[in-house]
Amino acid sequence: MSTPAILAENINTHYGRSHILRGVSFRVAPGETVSLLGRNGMGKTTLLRTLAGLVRPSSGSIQLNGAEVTNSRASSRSRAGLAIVPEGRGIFPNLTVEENLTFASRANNKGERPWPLERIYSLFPRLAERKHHWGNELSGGEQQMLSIGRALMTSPSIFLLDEATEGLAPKLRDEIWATVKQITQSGIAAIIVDKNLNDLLALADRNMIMAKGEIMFEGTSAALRADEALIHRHLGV
Amino acid sequence: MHNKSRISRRDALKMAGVGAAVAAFPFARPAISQGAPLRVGLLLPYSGTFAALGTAITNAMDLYVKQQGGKLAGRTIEWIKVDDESAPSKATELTNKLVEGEKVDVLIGTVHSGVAMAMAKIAREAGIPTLIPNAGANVLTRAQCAKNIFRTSFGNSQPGVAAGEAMIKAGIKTAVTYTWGYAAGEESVDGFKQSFLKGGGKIIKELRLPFPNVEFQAGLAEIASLKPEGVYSFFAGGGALKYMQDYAAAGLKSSIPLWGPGFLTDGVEKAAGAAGEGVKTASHYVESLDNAENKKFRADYNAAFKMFPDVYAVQGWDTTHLLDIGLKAAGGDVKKQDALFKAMREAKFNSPRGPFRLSAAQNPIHNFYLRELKGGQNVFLGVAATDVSDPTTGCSLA
Amino acid sequence: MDLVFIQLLNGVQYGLLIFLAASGLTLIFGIMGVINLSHGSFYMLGAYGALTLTAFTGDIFLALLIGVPLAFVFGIVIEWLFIRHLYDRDHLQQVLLTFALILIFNEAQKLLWGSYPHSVPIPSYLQGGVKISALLTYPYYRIAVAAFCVALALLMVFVIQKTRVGRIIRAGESNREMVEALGIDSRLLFRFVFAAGVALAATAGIVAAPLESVYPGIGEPILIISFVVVVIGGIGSVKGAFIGAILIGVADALGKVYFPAFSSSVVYALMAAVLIARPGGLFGRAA
Amino acid sequence: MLARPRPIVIVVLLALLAYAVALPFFGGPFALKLASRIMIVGIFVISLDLLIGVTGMVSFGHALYFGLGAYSLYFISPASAAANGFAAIPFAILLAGVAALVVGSVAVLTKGFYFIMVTLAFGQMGFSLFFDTKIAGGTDGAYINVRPIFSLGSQQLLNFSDRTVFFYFCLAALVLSYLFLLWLVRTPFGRVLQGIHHNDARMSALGFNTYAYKLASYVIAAAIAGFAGVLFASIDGYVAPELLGWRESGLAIMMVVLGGAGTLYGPLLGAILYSVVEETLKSSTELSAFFSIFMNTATAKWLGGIVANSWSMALGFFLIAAVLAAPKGIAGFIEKFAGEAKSAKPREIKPSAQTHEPAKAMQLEVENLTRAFGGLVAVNGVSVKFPPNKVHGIIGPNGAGKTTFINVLSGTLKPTQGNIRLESEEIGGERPHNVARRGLGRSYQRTNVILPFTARENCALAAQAKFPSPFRFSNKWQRDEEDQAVENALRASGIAPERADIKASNLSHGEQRQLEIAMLIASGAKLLLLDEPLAGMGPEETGRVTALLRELSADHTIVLIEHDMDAIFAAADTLTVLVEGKLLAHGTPEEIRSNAAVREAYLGEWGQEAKQ
Repeated sequence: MSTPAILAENINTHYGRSHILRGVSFRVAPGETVSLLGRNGMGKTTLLRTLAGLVRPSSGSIQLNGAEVTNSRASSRSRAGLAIVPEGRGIFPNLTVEENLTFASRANNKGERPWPLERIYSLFPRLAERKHHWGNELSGGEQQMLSIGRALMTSPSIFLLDEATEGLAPKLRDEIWATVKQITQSGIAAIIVDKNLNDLLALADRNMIMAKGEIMFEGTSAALRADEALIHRHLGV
Repeated sequence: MHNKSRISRRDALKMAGVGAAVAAFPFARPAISQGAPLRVGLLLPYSGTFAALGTAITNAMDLYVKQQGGKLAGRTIEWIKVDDESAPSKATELTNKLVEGEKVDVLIGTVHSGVAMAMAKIAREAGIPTLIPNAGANVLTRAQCAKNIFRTSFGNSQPGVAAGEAMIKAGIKTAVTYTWGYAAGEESVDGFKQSFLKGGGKIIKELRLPFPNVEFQAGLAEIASLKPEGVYSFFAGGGALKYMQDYAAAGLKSSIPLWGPGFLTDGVEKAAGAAGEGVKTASHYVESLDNAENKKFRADYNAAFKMFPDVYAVQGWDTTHLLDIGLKAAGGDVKKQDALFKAMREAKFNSPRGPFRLSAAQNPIHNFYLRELKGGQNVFLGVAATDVSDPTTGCSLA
Repeated sequence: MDLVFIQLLNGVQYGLLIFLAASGLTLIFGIMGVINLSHGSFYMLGAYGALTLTAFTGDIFLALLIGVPLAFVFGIVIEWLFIRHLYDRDHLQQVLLTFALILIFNEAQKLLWGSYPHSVPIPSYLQGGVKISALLTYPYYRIAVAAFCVALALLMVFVIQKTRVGRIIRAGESNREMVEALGIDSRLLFRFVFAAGVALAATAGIVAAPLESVYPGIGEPILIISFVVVVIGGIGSVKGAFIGAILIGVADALGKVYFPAFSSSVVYALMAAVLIARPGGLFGRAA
Repeated sequence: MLARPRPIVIVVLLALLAYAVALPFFGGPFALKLASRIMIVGIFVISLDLLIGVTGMVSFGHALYFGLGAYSLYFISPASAAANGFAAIPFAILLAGVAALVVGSVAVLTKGFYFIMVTLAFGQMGFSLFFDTKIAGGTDGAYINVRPIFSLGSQQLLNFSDRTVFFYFCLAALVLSYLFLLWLVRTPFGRVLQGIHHNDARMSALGFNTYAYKLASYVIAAAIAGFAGVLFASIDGYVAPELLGWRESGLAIMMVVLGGAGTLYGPLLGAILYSVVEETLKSSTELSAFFSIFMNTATAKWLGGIVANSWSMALGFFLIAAVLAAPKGIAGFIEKFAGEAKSAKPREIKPSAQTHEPAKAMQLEVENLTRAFGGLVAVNGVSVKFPPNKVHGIIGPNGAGKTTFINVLSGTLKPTQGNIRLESEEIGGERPHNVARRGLGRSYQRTNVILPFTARENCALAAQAKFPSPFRFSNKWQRDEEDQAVENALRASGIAPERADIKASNLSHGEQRQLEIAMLIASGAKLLLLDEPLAGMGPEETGRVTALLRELSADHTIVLIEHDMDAIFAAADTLTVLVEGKLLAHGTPEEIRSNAAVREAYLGEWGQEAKQ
């Protein structure tokens, strides 16, 4: 068995007194696309932030591409190939679009840059049009594209995407999903959090459902689709 | 994070013990046995802007005592030094510390006028023999004079009076004054006005700068537009240095002569460089004074401290000299206050600055010399005024 | 030339100098969230450094060349020794610790350089000045300092707007976490920013040394005035610091002419007025 | 809330007090003066702690009032006679208080660092007033020639010229000031100040005028500082402009931080420690004596001389060590040593005369409610009725307008169109604190309790919001009624009695959310508007809170937004489904479950794909 891109073992995370992640363990293989599902407040965002190093787990261990990173900083995880597109997008408002993009532009550990600026611009032509605008002058959809593009320019091998389509018009969503598909097919391991079940199930190799800080279900899209009760309980009305 | 700062109970107890021991120290000091050395409290600035002055004064006093074999009137002298930081708000506490805490026999201080005011308040109440080796606040030897308080330096107005006379003699008829707008500056200008107006001079404008501000440009521009025949300025220390440089850089030096009390150039003669060339000051001391005391003092001081003494050192020297005279008359016993004070009040001696005696208010009556800064030295031009004394307005001793 | 015009000129020149000191303070405060009371001490050390280095090299600009990198390294050391322990702490503890640093630096100054004032020579090629009225000359060195400050302000604009370091600084101001998430170690960013702030304060001290002369306590007025400038301009805004510094410089110069008795209150009154009208300063985000 | 001092603190303070009481019998005149001075500075710094530690306002100009107090003695003293203390002290307090009212009314408008700088600015202006003009002796300061006496008619009661008398007066003044402040922060007034420190916005949402509270605390602190100032001027009869300057203000802040802000006694210890350390470091005699404990006399003397020569550097290193080693000051150190606080005993509540009637729940009715942000219509023509004594759930996808909906209901946002009726009264467009006082209480998505307060204190604060006057210093007024409300709220919200008296910060997340509900109940709300009360809870806690909601509906109407479908379907009597700002369905859980439109809207295309 090859080294997993992400190996999480028994992670517990607290915010103050509140116990958010309760013993979460899972693995993601290189190049695999995993969806992370669940209602609001169940710990999905906290899990992504814990993986990215923005939150310190109170116990458990995290390995990225075989390297132990539980106690390393977010910056070193980023340089080791992890990129996060956070909820809220995290655009730098006082940097231009192009500055945002090139902010952390770097090659991967093989010295390659699979996502150079031109490729990002061809992926999102609208960013090319607006490259000299300030970050805070963009619409929500454009900010989302910018955030994804910026993450890709770090040449990641692991890609965490949190609520990429939240608050976007249907047409924009389709655009985003089309790009995300290109990304996941390029061999990057990805964990994607979203509310749009359909799009996710179409994209993911495997799905995880979180509830109350625990992973309740792991399985293929087909298996999940078959279990209507499960969907109803954790995802639907 | 909290793990780091966790302290064990035993450590805590230990620390509490040490803390309590330290806390008790200032309250429980050893009793002073009689017949011990004469304890002289020095309330002087050893840090901050005036630290250099405090050091010069202390050096000269130390030199004097050493030359007397470490004793004055047969008593060994022990200095108890306290750094007054030139902070009036701490001054009463520090004076108390010397007078009541350290139980000194004699109090000597200080440089800063506000600190001296606070010190004098307590010294008057305690009745302890007190000598002021620098602070010039007029009131200390006017309304607030006291039989136990002696000043060996000057009253703030005295140099002004001398400078005003000298400027009239030099043919200057119109002047602008530019000083720090605090008491010492105001008093200096008051003295200047006294003699300058009396001599028929006219003061075009009195400019002030809040102490200790050193942005002189605004005032200099105004001086240039007022075109007086002379400028009288009181600044001191780093501020005086910067002032002379700005004055010269503004091109005023060549057209309007700059005058002032000695403090304008004292201590910064060399630092002022070309900017100071030609600045004329009136002071009760010049380095090159041709008298035996001065020559010996300069040689000895230089031998001891590898530098030449300044006016502050002279004031320190005279302070000890005056104390010595008093102590000898009292047989080394400061309890014999009548003899002590009488001898000090009536003392007349040759100081490095020339003849020295005290007025009824116990402020020096001494000569003022006209000096010009040349090549990094205050050059003696002549006597500006002889036997200058300060009014004793409001003093109960006069 | 008109007196008021000359005063304005003086005010602008003084303002440019305080801008140098205040810009470092606003960077440190805006990006790191640290209230650095010891900022004036770095100005003082710059001035005394200029004294020593000018004696050694013979020229204030050579002193600048050596002194600024030294100050930067010194900043790194101070950050590593003391400041880095403060990031998660209350502002009040930052105040206490940086106040303690003032005590230490002042004493160190006394031990190293003594208590007498000194002057730092103006280079021979900048002696003299331009005649601006019958009697008044405006010194070349002051003009040079003003030009230097403007050049440095432009350089800062360039660095902040056009370089990678500047991008990181701007990004750090708005979203530190994202900077970290994109692979930039925020500890190094902080260390760099602090050292840069120290270097700026020292630069101000060095170029001011021939103007100000050098004496104990020279940094304290600069500290207070820098805080005033930072607050007027808006915390973290270099542009605000620039405008604020010029405003303060001019207000101070005019205050000395028109309200001599209250001139030391003029800058404070200006600050209070600005804050009441705009509680976040001129270019700051609202508090 | 600031607790009564712990036993170990009381022991420390009593030991200091005993030492002070005995000091005149063995200490010399200098010890008396030094101790008097430290005690006066102590009064000054604990008054500053009322601002910094209690209300959370860091004033960098507090010495202004200390100095004004000191100068007031100069103003009131005749040239060569004693001022009467009965006039001098009130005059000082009044002068400082009035100055603070003027300065504070402007300064309190700003917050955080800007407040620090504005207070600094006013302090410096005050300093210049005395330094640059001659209104009181100018630069060099001024003398008060005779120290005050206290006399009534011709009867002289106290004379400050007598050091022992003065010393005991200062000691009494310190003890009284401390007890006064301790009492003050524990009154309803002080409780609100501490609430403001922790969460200004929440306090104004509860209905308190925080500006008035902050201004009142600023004036009180200044008045006490003025009192300390007049005593200070009485020590030696000398005042200087530096007393008003930023150094004195800064020094006081140092002492507060060194001692531990927000504890009142900590800053006092800080003042003592700072003064004593500075005193010791400056004196080579004392240092040598201290060092000779550890080494031979000659070395000790040599070392003492060196340290005293550079005393300010030594003081700097001492302060750095103190900051790094004891982040919460001496007080934090003592309390760490003392261990966890024991819970205070709750007061016995007199059974109230009138039997507690089951509260009447309220009905909320919304008609054609619309809220638009520019072009975006977040809530679009919603009409729905929430009958009393029921649990009503609001569900819907993200961005459906749920939070906007309840923000409009609670008054945080104004409706663009439509009516909101609580019972039969129109409340649409009312300000939040008025809506709150009509009986509609809301909780927030993020837990929003006052963490340093116990559960009981949090509830007491909420109960007090019914009478939000900033001049409530008495615990007695309304006390029984409020205690009753607190008791009921704690019981009703299901917070275990043994958990009611520990700090909220030590409660679990679930308990904190329960406490939030308890606060709403205590505030007298009859309709509770809860935003995701179950977010971030484990299964057990979820169960407990759902059960609680059911119980509460006996005398409250509950409207909540929730994402936990299991829980809400189990707990709610009715469900309201919002989609894109519009009401999609309203009905019982069963009706919603089987509603085709709802299934369609939620499951969307997936419903069809799944069937394929």
